[in-house]
Amino acid sequence: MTSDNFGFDAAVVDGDGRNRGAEVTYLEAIRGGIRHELTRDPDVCVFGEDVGGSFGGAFKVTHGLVAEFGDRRVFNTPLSELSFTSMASGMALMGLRPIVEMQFADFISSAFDAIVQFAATNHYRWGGAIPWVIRAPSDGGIRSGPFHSQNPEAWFVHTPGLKVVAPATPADARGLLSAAVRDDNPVIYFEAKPLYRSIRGSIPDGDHVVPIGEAATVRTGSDVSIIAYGTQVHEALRGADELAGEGVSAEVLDLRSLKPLDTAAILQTAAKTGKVLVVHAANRLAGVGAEVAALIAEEVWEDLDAPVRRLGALDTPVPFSPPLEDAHRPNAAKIAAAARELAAY
Amino acid sequence: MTSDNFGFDAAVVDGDGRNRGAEVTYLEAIRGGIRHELTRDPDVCVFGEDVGGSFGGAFKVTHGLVAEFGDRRVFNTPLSELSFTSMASGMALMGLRPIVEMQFADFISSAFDAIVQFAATNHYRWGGAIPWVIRAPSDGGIRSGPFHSQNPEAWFVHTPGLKVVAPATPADARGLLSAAVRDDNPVIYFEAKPLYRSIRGSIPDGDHVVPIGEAATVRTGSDVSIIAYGTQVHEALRGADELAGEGVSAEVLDLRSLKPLDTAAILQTAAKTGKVLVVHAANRLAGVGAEVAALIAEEVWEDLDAPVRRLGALDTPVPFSPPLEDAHRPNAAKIAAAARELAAY
Amino acid sequence: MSLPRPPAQPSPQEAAIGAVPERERIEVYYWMRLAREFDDRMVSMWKQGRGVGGTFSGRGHEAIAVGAGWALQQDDVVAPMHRDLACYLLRGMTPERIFGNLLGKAMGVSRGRDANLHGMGDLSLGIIGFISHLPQSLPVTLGAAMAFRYRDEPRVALTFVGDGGTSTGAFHETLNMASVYQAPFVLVVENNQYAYSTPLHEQMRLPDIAPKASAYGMPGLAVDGNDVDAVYGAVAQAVARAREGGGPSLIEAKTMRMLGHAIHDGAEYVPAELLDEWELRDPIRRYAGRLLESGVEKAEIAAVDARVVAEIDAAVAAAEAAPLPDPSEVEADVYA
Amino acid sequence: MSLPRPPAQPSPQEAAIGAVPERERIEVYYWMRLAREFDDRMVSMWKQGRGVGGTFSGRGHEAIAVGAGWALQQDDVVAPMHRDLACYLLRGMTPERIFGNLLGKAMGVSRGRDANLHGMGDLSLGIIGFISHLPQSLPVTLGAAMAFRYRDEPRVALTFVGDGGTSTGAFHETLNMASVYQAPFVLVVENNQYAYSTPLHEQMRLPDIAPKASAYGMPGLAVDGNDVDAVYGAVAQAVARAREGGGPSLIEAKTMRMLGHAIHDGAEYVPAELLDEWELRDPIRRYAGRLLESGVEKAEIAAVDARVVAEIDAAVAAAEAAPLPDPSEVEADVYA
Ligand SMILES: Cc1ncc(C[n+]2csc(CCOP(=O)(O)OP(=O)(O)O)c2C)c(N)n1
Ligand SMILES: Cc1ncc(C[n+]2csc(CCOP(=O)(O)OP(=O)(O)O)c2C)c(N)n1
Ligand SMILES: [Mg+2]
Ligand SMILES: [Mg+2]
Repeated sequence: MTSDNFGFDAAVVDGDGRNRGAEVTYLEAIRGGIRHELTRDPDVCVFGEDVGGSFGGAFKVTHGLVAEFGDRRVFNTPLSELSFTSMASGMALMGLRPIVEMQFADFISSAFDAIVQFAATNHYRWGGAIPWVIRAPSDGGIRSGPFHSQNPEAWFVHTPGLKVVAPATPADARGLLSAAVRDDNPVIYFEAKPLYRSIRGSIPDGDHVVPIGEAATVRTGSDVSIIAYGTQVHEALRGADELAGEGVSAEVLDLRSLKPLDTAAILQTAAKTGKVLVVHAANRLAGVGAEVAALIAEEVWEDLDAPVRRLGALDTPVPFSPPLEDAHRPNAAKIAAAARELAAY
Repeated sequence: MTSDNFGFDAAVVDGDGRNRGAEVTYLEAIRGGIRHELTRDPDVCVFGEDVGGSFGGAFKVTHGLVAEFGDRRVFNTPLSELSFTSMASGMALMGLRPIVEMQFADFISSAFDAIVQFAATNHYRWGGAIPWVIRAPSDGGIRSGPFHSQNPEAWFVHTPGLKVVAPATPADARGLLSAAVRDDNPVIYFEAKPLYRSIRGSIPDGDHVVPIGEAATVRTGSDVSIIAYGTQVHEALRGADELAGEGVSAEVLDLRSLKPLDTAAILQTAAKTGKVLVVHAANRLAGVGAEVAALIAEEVWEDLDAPVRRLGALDTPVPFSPPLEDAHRPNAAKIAAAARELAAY
Repeated sequence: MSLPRPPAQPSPQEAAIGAVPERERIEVYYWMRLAREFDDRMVSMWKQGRGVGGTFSGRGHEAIAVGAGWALQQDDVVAPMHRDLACYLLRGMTPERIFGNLLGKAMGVSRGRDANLHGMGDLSLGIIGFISHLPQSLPVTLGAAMAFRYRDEPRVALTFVGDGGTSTGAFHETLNMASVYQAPFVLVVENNQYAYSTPLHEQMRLPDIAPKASAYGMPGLAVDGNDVDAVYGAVAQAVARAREGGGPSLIEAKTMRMLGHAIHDGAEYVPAELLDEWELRDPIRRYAGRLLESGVEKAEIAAVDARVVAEIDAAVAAAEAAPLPDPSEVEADVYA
Repeated sequence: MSLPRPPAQPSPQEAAIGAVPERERIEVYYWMRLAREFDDRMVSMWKQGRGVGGTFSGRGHEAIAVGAGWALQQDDVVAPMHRDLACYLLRGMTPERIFGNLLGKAMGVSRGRDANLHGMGDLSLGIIGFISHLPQSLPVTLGAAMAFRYRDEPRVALTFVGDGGTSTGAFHETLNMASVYQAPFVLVVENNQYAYSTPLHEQMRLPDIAPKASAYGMPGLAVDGNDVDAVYGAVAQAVARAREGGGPSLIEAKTMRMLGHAIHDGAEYVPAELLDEWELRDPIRRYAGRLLESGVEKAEIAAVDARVVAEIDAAVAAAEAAPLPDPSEVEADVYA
């Protein structure tokens, strides 16, 4: 693939996973996906606050891209989320495929009208396709306080016309980035910033694309199903390990896409184990987990051996202080405890 | 009550239900509640687009208030939802109790940051109380198209720190308006505009206040529970009448408050009939109904005799054309059909 | 992207502008008349209960919609707002399709999905549809301009905003970014003195909007919005500057909203004298007068007047006869 | 509400402004030094890994935060931003409580709920805390001013915004409404040349922000943000005008962000020469020099320098020794 030779040295320097098989971080996988798409399609461009220049973004996800692709394709915006997001919609209507960075997912609320009112409804209303991607660095647990830790995905899952993805691994981060950029609809790509440098993985060879709308069973089990996404997939796997030691076999389903949901995969694992725990880092109340739980309780009720349980953050802003934030969000231990109870139900 | 004598003639002219016992429309009940609160508390003020002057709002809910209370307490704003909503937060921090009108609930997304980021989090973060009320005329079925028909309540129910109410009757509209104004927190008051002039009812005597967080059983039944709010309460009652003719006894619970939810009342009716249908005009996917259904399936699973069903709008923007809008939203017939199926389960 | 040098301050000469070219004047008259005929017919239909939902009249705004639209070329892009029926028409959107949209018909521009003039986008005509949330067309249209800049295409993107819409954050953010990027973007402000029931002085401290452009280092020009030549001249100049890489411009067209905000609104809050005064400046009657002075035959104008009546008759008949969409289509096309 | 008469255009004389009153100068110096000492200590603590999460330095912004804060009276209200540590201090928020906030302690201003300088509101001190979403403090502070206007109280509300924050819609909406309502509102723009890594010319077409005030019929004045007398004089004048019903003002204080955007940011994107140049204009060293010229004893200044070190020592010790909040409190106080 040309994109895998093009600028190979830079790839090594950047370590963005384009040098096949190498283990890369979640962050490098995202950068690699962006570079891959910038390379294969001249209509792809990148903008947002501080993504350009020598800086390359608050998390350095876009570091080096200006040097490689030029400041026409990768550029800074003023502090204007609402309007640079609608600007992306206008560019997309003209056939470009903008990748817009929200500096933090928390600031996506500043662009709300541009997303939920204009972009989400346009194709339905008059047929104009809006193929942009908003990258939103989300989630907490890293002492960033109420405004740099949010998980706002439920707002967008409830909004007709959007697609929403939330990769949990470097391979999915890369594959879903490519799928999102090539999708002809507005896609919100939640990248879990706690994972940026904390997990590594290898990227499959070739033009790796993970289809939007497909969940992945990341651990098979028979006693209880844990359905999660983002950081909580890793917490669920840790929890499952703990349970395995106790002889409880937990299956873990990584949703990967939140809109559309992989209904078939969700119902399949629910029917298989009959006991389901749904987990996410967002607050539990009216979160995506409520839809997943309601769906299961409605569609495979006959196959359930226990009530569907949900774990999520408490219904408060995300507190800053370590003891408060730890009490606020789910983790492996809380997941194991809830799953253990379910298994014993 | 002084407020009931004060400006009594105007009351008769306006017919806002302050002349005790009279049947008033849903709209008159809201106006009556606003006048009542303006009269009893000098810190209460009203603003928003076109609410002032001789005009009195796109729906005339605030008509006559400038004449009665003056243009300091009731005034127009420029077209600036984001900032006049945060302006309300600043006024509230100084002890005022603003009642802010969104011209249509659809435009509340323009004020999103002001609501979900500033107002919702402030008391938790540093203790500053923000006692405002946002009035949001919501819902459709009246051929108003994608941007004058929305039901955005789920966004706010998922947001920590807000309260959300959605009255379905003139009495509740009046009583919840008073409760919302007197509440020390930001309250979003969804008034169903299709009900403005289509339903009438009497307002209880005296200082009528309906506590936030209490649902109401508006019809008792034994075979199936229909949980709804806003316009769908009336559709549910019509559906229940239809079912009664077939010997199916349906209970109807009007949630009235969406945040906090009346968990006890929800679980009680669910446990009582064992068969639950949750209905709202908002799109079903990840709507408030998902939380209600998930809650029931989790908390009273043992008492259920059938899966919890949900009815809501389709996951598309609200279409304008009559045949499309009718297909898009729930109604009495669809409710009866779903409840009939449940009863026969 | 690499940024241009500091701005040349808009020079006063820029106020010296041209009128609609001689040979195009009768055509310009035709589009204004067609829009007026459409508008009058629409209003009477709605009054007769033959409408669906509400609708907006652009009466009195024809010179702005036509003057600005006429200054664009075929492959430029425009996002008209809810007073700009005439602009949709002159871009080639047929009266039939537009009536169909108002009536929620399957053959309407939005196929029954969007209401009145909303959602009337058609990229084959270079038209971006608007949403209610004012004024999202501004940043969206800036995006179209940015796409032209991205591809070095000599194309321009133009949109409209009302006086009310200038109070929004999107107005400021869009003009600021347009000037930072020196995008080929033109904004026409339709200052019709009211935002719904709210008069100008309750919306902004100063009555003039054109000067606000200077905050962005951008040319800002005020013109008589009831004079199609004046609007055309100012916009044509701004469009030419944008096309040549000279960056964005703002043009304020001063006019008056002659009917209510929407069909249901009697606008009792507007002083009658104000309307009488503006009625004398009716853009179409004025332009007809100018045509006669310039030697156009009375018959030629009468022919246009007759032609538009026939065209609107046919359009209304076709739209009213057309079927509503099938309910089975309700979930189609949410996604591309 | 009933609107005032058309605006008096800001007169040039308004540029003639006074300095900090003689007897208050050493106090003003104290507050700037206290903030600087706090700031230096905070930075070294974070470098040593003794911090929690990130934090912001206000180094170089002391003259703005103190000059503006000093111009307010006790019962005025202020919403400082993330460079305005000094403003919190002079309003009476103790270094101990602020260090406690940075460290997430139960005795911190937000009791461990909010991060670094966020959420440090305390109405008993007339302080409204800010949120990250820039610049929501503008409309919120306008609301405070509107409350004063509502009650005919002779009080003023003041807030700050950075150059970056001026690109947001809230900046425009707030200034427009403040001018329409002629609210007792003062906005101090801290133009420190950068928004995170983005230099001024990538944020706005023109390098000056003060002139933007004219779009709102509002006085706009630019001052040297590293001269506390200049800032105080300009703000005091604006505050007096607002208090007398003269409406809102905008003051642009030009300065330089001397460290990275936040503690983690090395700011390699800022040219070293630029920083060297601005280091020479350090507001505190400059003011100390001015005090000496004006006859203040070296010893008096040295005493202040010693006092702030002792106060920060004590504050850090107390804050570090204080307990973290109890997890059982996590769900408390979401609602009033
Ligand atoms: C964000 C938003 N808030 C409120 C409305 C409701 N609304 C529709 S048109 C209008 C007035 C617009 O006035 P102006 O921009 O001057 O345009 P005009 O109708 O006068 O041509 C309002 C308030 C809206 N469409 N969008
Ligand atoms: C709406 C919003 N978008 C993005 C951010 C992230 N952010 C925090 S500070 C900052 C730069 C602010 O620059 P400026 O206003 O000039 O203040 P300074 O930090 O330079 O003092 C950005 C982009 C934010 N806080 N709010
Ligand atoms: Mg107008
Ligand atoms: Mg700055």
